[in-house]
Amino acid sequence: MPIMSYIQAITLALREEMLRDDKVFILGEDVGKKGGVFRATDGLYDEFGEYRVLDTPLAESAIAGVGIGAAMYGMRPVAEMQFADFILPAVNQIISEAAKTRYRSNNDWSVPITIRAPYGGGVHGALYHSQSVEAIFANQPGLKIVMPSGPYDAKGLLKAAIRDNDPVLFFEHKRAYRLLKEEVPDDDYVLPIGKADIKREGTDITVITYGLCVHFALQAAEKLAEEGISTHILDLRTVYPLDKESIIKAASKTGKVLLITEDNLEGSIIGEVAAIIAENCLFDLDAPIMRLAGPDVPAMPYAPTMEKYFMVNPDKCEKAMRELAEF
Amino acid sequence: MPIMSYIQAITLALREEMLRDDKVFILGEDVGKKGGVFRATDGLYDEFGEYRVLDTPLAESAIAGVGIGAAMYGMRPVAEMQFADFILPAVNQIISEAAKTRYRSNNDWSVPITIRAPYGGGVHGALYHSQSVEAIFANQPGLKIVMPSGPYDAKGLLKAAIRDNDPVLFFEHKRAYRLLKEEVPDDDYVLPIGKADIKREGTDITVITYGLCVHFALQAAEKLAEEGISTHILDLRTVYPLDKESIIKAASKTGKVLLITEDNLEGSIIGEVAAIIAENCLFDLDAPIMRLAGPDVPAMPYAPTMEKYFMVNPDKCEKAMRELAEF
Amino acid sequence: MANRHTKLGLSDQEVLDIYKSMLLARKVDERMWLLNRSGKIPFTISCQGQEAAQVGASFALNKEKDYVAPYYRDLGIVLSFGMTVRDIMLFAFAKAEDPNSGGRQMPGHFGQKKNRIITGSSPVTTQVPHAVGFALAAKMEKKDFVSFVTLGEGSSNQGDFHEGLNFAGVHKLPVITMVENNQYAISVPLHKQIASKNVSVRSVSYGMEGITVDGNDPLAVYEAVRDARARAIAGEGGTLIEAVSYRFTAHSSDDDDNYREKEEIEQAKKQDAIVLFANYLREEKILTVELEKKMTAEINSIVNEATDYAEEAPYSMPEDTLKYVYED
Amino acid sequence: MANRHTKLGLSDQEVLDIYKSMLLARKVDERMWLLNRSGKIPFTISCQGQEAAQVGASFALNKEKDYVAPYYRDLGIVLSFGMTVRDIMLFAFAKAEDPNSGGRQMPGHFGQKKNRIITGSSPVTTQVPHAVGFALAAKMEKKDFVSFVTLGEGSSNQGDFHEGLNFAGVHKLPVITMVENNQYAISVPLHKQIASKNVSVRSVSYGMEGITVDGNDPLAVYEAVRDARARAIAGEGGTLIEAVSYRFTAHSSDDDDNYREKEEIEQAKKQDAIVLFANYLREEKILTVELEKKMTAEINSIVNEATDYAEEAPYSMPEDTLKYVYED
Ligand SMILES: Cc1ncc(C[n+]2csc(CCOP(=O)(O)OP(=O)(O)O)c2C)c(N)n1
Ligand SMILES: Cc1ncc(C[n+]2csc(CCOP(=O)(O)OP(=O)(O)O)c2C)c(N)n1
Ligand SMILES: [Mg+2]
Ligand SMILES: [Mg+2]
Repeated sequence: MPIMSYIQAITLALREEMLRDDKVFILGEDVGKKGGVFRATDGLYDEFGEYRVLDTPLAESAIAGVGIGAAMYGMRPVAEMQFADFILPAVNQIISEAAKTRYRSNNDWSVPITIRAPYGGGVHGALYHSQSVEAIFANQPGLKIVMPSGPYDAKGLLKAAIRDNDPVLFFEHKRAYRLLKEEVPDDDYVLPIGKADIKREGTDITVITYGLCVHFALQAAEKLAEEGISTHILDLRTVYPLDKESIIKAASKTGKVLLITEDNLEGSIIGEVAAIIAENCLFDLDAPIMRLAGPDVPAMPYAPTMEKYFMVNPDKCEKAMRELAEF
Repeated sequence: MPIMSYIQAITLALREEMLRDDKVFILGEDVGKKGGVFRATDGLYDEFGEYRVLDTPLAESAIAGVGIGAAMYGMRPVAEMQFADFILPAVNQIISEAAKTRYRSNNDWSVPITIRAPYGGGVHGALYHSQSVEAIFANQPGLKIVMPSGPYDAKGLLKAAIRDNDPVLFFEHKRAYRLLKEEVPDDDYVLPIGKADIKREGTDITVITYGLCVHFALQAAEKLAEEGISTHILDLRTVYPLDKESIIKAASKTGKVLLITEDNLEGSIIGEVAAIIAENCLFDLDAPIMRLAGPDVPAMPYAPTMEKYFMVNPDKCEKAMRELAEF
Repeated sequence: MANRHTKLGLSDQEVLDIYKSMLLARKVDERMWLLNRSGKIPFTISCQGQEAAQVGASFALNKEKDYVAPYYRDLGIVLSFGMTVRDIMLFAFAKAEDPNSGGRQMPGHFGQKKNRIITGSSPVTTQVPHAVGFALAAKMEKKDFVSFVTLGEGSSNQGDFHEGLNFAGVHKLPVITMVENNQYAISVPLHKQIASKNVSVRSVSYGMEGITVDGNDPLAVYEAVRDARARAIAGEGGTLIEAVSYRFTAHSSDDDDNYREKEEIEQAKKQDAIVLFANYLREEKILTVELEKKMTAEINSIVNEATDYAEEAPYSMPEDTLKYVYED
Repeated sequence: MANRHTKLGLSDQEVLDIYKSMLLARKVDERMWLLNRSGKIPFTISCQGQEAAQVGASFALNKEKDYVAPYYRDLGIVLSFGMTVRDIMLFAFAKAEDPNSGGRQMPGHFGQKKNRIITGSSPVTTQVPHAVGFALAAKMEKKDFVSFVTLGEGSSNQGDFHEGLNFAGVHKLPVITMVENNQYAISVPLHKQIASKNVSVRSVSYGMEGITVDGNDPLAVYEAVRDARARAIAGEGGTLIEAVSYRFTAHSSDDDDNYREKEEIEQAKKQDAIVLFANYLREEKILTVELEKKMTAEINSIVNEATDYAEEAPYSMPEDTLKYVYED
């Protein structure tokens, strides 16, 4: 099986889906001739032509809105937001339109669009090229939010998103793009949206997280294993709507739960995860729920000192995990 | 002390602040000559003139963005979004700009704007005139979100919001506008932003909620009192950032906690409230945390059957509270 | 000498149909106000004063192929595109059988896939990029349809108007945008909404044709849309049409209309397209007294029957609230 | 016969100052590329090719009263408005002393209240409504300043451009908008961005004056902004100016510039305003060889000194991350 980086897996998934279904097309800023500022669409313009890989004007609400219209017609648009931070001008189209179309039309119309965006920090991107924006959308029934943690998941989940008949927000960690590599089958597989995935089996503590933090948690778990601490790691994969069952099971399994997000703490995804646990398996817990997240400041600063202070990393994970294990 | 409706209290707060400080001005759709579609600015156009009560073009991103500019200059804009549902085109201005200005400029610039919007359902407003949108913003440090539950709070908190040197989103329940009446001093008082408020002292169960649901919970508590169930009710008042200390205290007090929101459940404000409790006073709990909210559907339908099914009401509160008490 | 409509290639029967559609829209609208004022439906929002633009435009489109993205006043468009009066009344009463939304949306939020009426929401102007998306699909799929989208003049100040039309302009997409300029956005008059000398001049920003027409003249609107459609199908891109008329009613049943002078309204009603077009048809001896009677009777019975049916029809079950969030 | 600049009322000293500011911006910018390529600063984004527009405009504004809302390329503007090279270098190195952001933002996100430089963010075009808000304040407070806002041509497709300028147009607010049209928005060329024949024609949508000027000619830009300012102060409202030039560098230090032909860039560089304006000043015998040497030496030493200072300066403390979320 070939070894692929996260971004190669994304490109491959796009290409496979475009070959499979000629209704699939890509639109966004610089996705065409340039192949995307991160090269996610590298080569696709040459292979599929200008209208399958469309360089749009610089206007996110139109990228989303035109995509939504095309999707209602029956196309399969994959819209790229150049950075997750720049999805915000498109919020009205995403929340008022994409999320509500099936419901408001009593199942008459639907919006099979996928909106991809690179999110996350640790790349000297400062306030507006580092944000985690998933929480903004994680209260909107009708939407699905997928955040793969590694190359294998990225390919299988992106293909699932494109085939899904409802709108999917698909957030890719920009630091993972070239950092993470693993075996990725070059055949056709899809992974289920809406299901969390156990990334490591363990018995002492449970870590529930998603995105790049899964990687950090895995690294930390390796170290702790040397000290005899056994970590169970659940990767949410789909952060909205959450896979309650898997969360409850994972939390109950060890009775000690650490939730991790790269986002700032208050109002983040892991608040809802904590609530699900507190509602459903409170009496299985042997320790208070613990959360590790960015500080509650508007976004990650540029200076390396402050960026490091903000960003979750393996050391911070390890520290929190040990503390929980020792509770 | 005069008896005032919720909306009268709002109008009075606006008027008092405009008289106190001539930098305060109002801008929004139909706020001028018409006095607002809900009459929140009734009479102010005649009293203060066109440029203190400015009818803007129909463009929410400009209402927010122009307000932000004026606020940076040193004015005190009070922007009205005609319905909370229509704040969505302004999300980029609010989250990327208002929330981050002080931080990104290292305290050099600030945005003392208040953005008012009527939210909430039970008024035959259907999907787009019934929503609770606070969760969309409740992950954005730099913002404050205030949601008063009654006329007295509305006046004191709106005055505080206008005087606050940071951006405040101020959501008023549109059904409360004429439903709720109480004594409201016509002198100058302000209430603290960032502090929750105990609306009823009790010993058996704790209800934590905000907005119109406070009223529902109070009604239910009256009934339950007849059965000997004593309810402690904490009104969050400011839903972001949350008053952790008061939440922990209220939860610990009875050990049985019901969280209520009119929003749909997953990803709502009360998820974070549950997380705070589960982190900080898990071992003080005698029952799993319980949540009562709208169903996870995109928004409240129009037909009376479905609107009623969606909407929280005193009966639903009573039922949940009794269940919790009996746990 | 040929009269106006034959010069446009319209038969006598076709202009009669146009008139009948206008009248039908008016009568349905009037009924909804009655139902609202008698407490039977909680809300209504009106097409009155805009029927000529709506119907004139619809008759210039291909009702078998084109997609329309109407806004809340476009009763005249959706009736022309195949929605029935019964459908409308089921919508007004919020009944389960309502094809637009199953009773979920407020009246006026049209949508019906089988008639290619694109589902709409309340936040204004979001439909503009959608229509551009349909037009993009037409170009990509090499299909010979156009998309037709409407909005109010106040709504043309939203960012989505600019972003959507520029997108269409860059790719010369077959989308026709008709702004129904009724002089007010709720209480705010045109000159406080829009800085340009009119709405159609905004087309220069998008490299497309722009034209302002008399929205009280269904033939003028017909001609503008017909020409726009021909250009669109020929690959020459979109057109921005401004149809100027006046809003006869309050903004909606929730509005007390306290911001404009009664005289202004009376003055505007002198240009009522229903009256003017009937006069034209009478002068041309197309609309006879007899025909008129028959038409009125027919419309009345359609409206009555639809109202009765809708009033009797059941609501959705409470638990239906939970349906159709995602595909099943 | 009077030469061009005296006809505009500019003294020899003033045009020399303009030239010097342009040159300073260029030299600072070049230094930042060197620092980036040698791994000393993680990012830079460039003004090269746009200095004439930036400096020409700044000299037509009132640097004691007017507010500017620059975008990330506007090194020429912020230097003209009082930001020092040291400030810029502190910003580039992300050091605590950076007055724009305390090292929090990426270089190019200018802001400095004491010089009335309005803080900016990365999402493009949000500054347009802000500048309109400042202009609204000027009108409300009856103050005689204008606001001046810039953006790229690609950014003029954002909704905020439309919403902001229409707001300004309706209220005839004193805001001058200058679009720096450098032909590309990252990789996307003008004709795939903008459907109108040029950017300035969009002014008709907002009932304001619009003018396209040669962005390589500081005097042409000076004249356009000077006239716009006079109109604004006279209560005649805003102006949309398009300054046409070309982006000499890659979009930013992260861009490999793989989407345009090297010849196109070489061709454009023949119009380099720094060269052309120097020639003009030489022809006019204002810029002597001696002066030029002195100027270059002075600029070099300023840039060197600033670089050294900034490189040595400390970063913020890690915990400073927590500061200034809200007012203390
Ligand atoms: C984004 C948004 N903001 C505000 C509203 C509230 N609203 C509904 S209709 C309307 C006025 C629309 O005016 P115009 O576009 O001229 O259309 P008209 O109603 O006059 O036909 C407003 C402000 C809305 N529906 N959507
Ligand atoms: C809202 C938003 N979307 C996308 C980006 C990413 N981005 C940064 S600059 C740029 C191109 C800007 O082009 P233009 O406006 O012509 O300015 P130029 O860089 O050419 O001066 C893009 C797409 C952004 N900063 N903000
Ligand atoms: Mg109107
Ligand atoms: Mg450009």
